[in-house]
Amino acid sequence: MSREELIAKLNAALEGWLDTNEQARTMPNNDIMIVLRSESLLEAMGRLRWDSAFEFSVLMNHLGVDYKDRFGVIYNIFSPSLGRKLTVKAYVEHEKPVVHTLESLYRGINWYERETYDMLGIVFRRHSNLRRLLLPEDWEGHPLRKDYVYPESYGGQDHSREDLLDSCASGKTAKGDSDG
Amino acid sequence: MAKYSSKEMVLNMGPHHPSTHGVLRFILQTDGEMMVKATPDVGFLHRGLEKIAEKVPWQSFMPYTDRIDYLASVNCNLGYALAVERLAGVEVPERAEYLRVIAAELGRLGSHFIGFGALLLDLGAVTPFVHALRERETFNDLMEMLTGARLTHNYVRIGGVSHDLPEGFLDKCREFVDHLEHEFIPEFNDLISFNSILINRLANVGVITEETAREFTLVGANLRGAGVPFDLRKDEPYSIYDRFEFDVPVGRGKFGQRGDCYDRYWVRVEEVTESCRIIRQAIDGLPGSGETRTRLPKVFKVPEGEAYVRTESPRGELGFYIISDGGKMPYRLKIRTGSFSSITIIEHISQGVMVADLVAIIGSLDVVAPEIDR
Amino acid sequence: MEQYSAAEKIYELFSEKALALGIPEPVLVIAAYAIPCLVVINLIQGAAGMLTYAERKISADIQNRIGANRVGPFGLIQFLADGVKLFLKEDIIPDAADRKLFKLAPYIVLSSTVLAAIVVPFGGSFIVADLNIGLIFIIVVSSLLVVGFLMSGWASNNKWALLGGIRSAAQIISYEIPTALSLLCIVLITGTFSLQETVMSQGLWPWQWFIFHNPFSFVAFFIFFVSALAEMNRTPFDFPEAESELVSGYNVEYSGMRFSIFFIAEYGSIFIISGLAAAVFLGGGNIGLDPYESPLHMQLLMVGVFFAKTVPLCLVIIWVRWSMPRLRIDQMLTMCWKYFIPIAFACLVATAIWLLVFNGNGIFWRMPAP
Amino acid sequence: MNAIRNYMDNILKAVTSTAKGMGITLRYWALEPSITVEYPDRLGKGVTAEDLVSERFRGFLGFEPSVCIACLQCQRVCPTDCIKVGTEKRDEVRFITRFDVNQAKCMHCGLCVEECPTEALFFTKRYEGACFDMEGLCFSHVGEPVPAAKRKREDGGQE
Repeated sequence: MSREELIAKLNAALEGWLDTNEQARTMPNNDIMIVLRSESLLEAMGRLRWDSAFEFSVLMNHLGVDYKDRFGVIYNIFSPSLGRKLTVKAYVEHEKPVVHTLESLYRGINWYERETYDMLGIVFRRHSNLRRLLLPEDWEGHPLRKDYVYPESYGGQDHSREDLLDSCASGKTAKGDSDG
Repeated sequence: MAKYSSKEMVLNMGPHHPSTHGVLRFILQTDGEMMVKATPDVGFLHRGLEKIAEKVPWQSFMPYTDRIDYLASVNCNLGYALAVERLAGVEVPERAEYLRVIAAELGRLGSHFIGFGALLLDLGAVTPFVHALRERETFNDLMEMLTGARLTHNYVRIGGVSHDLPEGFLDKCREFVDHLEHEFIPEFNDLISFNSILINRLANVGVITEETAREFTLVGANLRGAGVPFDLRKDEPYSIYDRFEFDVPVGRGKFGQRGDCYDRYWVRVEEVTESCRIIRQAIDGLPGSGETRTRLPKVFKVPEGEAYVRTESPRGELGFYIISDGGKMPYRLKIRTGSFSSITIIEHISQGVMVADLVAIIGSLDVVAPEIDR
Repeated sequence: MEQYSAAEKIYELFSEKALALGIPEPVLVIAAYAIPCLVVINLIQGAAGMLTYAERKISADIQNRIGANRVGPFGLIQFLADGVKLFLKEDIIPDAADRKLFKLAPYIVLSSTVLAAIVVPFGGSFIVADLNIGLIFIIVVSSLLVVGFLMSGWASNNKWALLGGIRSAAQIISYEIPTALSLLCIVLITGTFSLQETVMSQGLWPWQWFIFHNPFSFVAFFIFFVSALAEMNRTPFDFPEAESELVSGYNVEYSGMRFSIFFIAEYGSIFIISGLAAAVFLGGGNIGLDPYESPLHMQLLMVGVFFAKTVPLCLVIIWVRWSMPRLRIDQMLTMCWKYFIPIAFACLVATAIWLLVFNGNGIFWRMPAP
Repeated sequence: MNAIRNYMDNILKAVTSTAKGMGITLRYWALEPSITVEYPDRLGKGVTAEDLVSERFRGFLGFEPSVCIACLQCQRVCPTDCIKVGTEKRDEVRFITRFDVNQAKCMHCGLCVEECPTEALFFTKRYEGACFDMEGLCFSHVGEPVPAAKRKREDGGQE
């Protein structure tokens, strides 16, 4: 199936679920990217997953992006039967970033979604175990957000560190000079 | 009565347990020696590489990719470089492509030595582990000769490689590969691979079927061990892998069910031979001379766009999803690693096994903790 | 043929003088027994020390390494340095531990090894006490090990240690059976439990040893040797202290001196078990002379012969450790109950039949005239 | 019958595979030499720790002030900000007032050395830097301010 055919088929199959502002397009790595509306993510992805014409049964990657005015969730899926990759994107509003979990489609997505929640604070509705993954449970804020401010301390531990080069006497001659 | 009722024991395996490679923690619920549930707890090695990427220039992120998977840093360099090149449309000189392949396949060898070596160490076989480490030492020496560092090689650059070959490298490399294929691997197999104790320990333990492997997005040798002949070097050739002849080893249930620990172990052992073949072909095909690096502008900018580029690292699919806003630094960079998906499956396949089996399962999945946490 | 132990000999030598000096008889008896016991304890410690050195060197050789080479020539007295270091280290007892049991456990483990050494004939007349139930005694005291391991595992109040202790209970008790059964094959031949007599009924040459008495005693030797490995917690059966599974098993909370006692016991028991194997199956220190009637230099030669058989067995035990992975606990028990015990039983029965058919004679070995 | 054959097979396999493995270890025990390098004090006569590493080894950073043109490329490209260069203009001549390297922070990636147009910055083979104080790893390569070298005409490769 050529790329154009696939795009046409995708457009037909996902009618009404696609984000009308964005066109399906080709990425620099020859993938096809489609943009879905975040409310219909589960239905549309379910179609891609189970429809015998597509069978995008392998989840390669999932990530979230902070676009400052909105969030994006991106899924890279792969269809072994077609041998094609597809990048699916959905935008979520910045104020209340909620999107439905895809756990029912891809069992392995559990941890990816937890990581996205941990790093960006995007909430996955109906997720079975939406806790922080990499950061401690009591960590404040979501580090990959663009407006994230580094905490000065955590758990009573000071994180600020002075630059060693400024603090030690810079006039001191180096012990390693003999090598140079 | 309640006082004497039996209940499950909660065991804390890790973060510094000898067989949770790196710093990894499992919360085990056991009934004596039998496992009821093993919940992985990760994040002890989280260094925020994805956040760092948003703060450093494109080229300066390269040393950080060494730290994604410290056992095969060239492969991580390569993945990142390919992603940025794809996005920025940078051409790579022919000679550099071959050098990249040689270094990356050497990296795969070095990583697999630790991979199955550590598995054997976890099973109590110290000697094979040390023998594997001895070979890794040669790999370290070769890489030091080529790149100047023994662990964090930082060899690949955007648009090429950092150094051309040093004198005598190819001969040593060929010698190493011949030694591996004809001396080390047969001897190693006699020493340990066909040992009936090892077979008993690994066969029929931690079976992952094809479907489960796909569902949990398993990649690399773990996926191939489950019987799926999927190798990105073959199925989606990047760099110049389409020019080489090699086979993709697949788990066939050599001594038990297909997809058990032994299959994953055996796939890795066979991959060593395949990598040797690739290296030999790359040495033969290496162009005599030529540029090894495309010169980039002083202020390197990547045009706006996004791309997901995946490569086959020793631990499976290593993908970089890069979003560029046309600036000097990545806007968002997501690293998708093989260990991250391997660890999710442990909870699923460790039900009803013994504590000793969990050790074998972790080892056979070849999990590297820094790759999970990034 | 009168047989007597070292203690009795010492008593005989000094009794007249000592009684003349006015030392009361009970004191003399105790002293006479204490001297060989002290010698044996020191012998075990020395053997354990040398075995740790051998272990490090052999493992290094097998793995292309050098091994200990810093203290003394070729690192020979490295074990002394290790010992001193361990004795000087802080002795940590966890807060939640059961202090009494925690302190007691290492000594029980060590005592099991030392007690076993009492009946091992070191060649010539050098045996602490030639009990007429020697083999039974050795089997009994070696299961004392379980008590020590369980105690240390329980008292540490650590789940890993507890698992190690429980594993050791399952393992050692199971492997007692094949060990005892394979020893019984020899008891059938000699008709005695006394180890000194077992040694004396063999000879200098290999065909006079009980291992080559009949095909079944040959098999029994290997069963004894492998199950003895399991009893000593050596790889491939080192479950109680499987370092990659149970961290370090029953001794995970121990440090310093108490930790080193566990290790002395472990290596001491390697020596004792090898000595037992040498004495029962390989002719011990027998050079064809009566150990009690020969002059001292011949007796020392017998000791040399004994060590010449024991030390290679120790080295083999070490060699096995560095060649093999560890089994799983259920596989180890399967191996014991499905393979070793039936085969050992078969050997026992077959030996009995052999003796009946061939009138007590072996292939080369001839029943001594009554 | 099958069960008995299995049983015997298992015994046979265990014995043969064990014997094979032990044969290999025996060969190593008896024949193979050790390959350990006795670092740091028994390297052999006249061999120093620096001789053990290859030509390209990325050790501590070395600096040659006489050829430095103070272009600050190294400082710009460093991912960890471990290089600090100070310049000052006195009487139309640029002086390098400081060239500090925080070796504790440096990850020896080699980007600065590659960027350096005049090879003023290079890798030494030194790698033994253990010390009790982090400040012992802060090297100040310029004591008195030295004049920066003249910038050569840029070759066509650069833009």
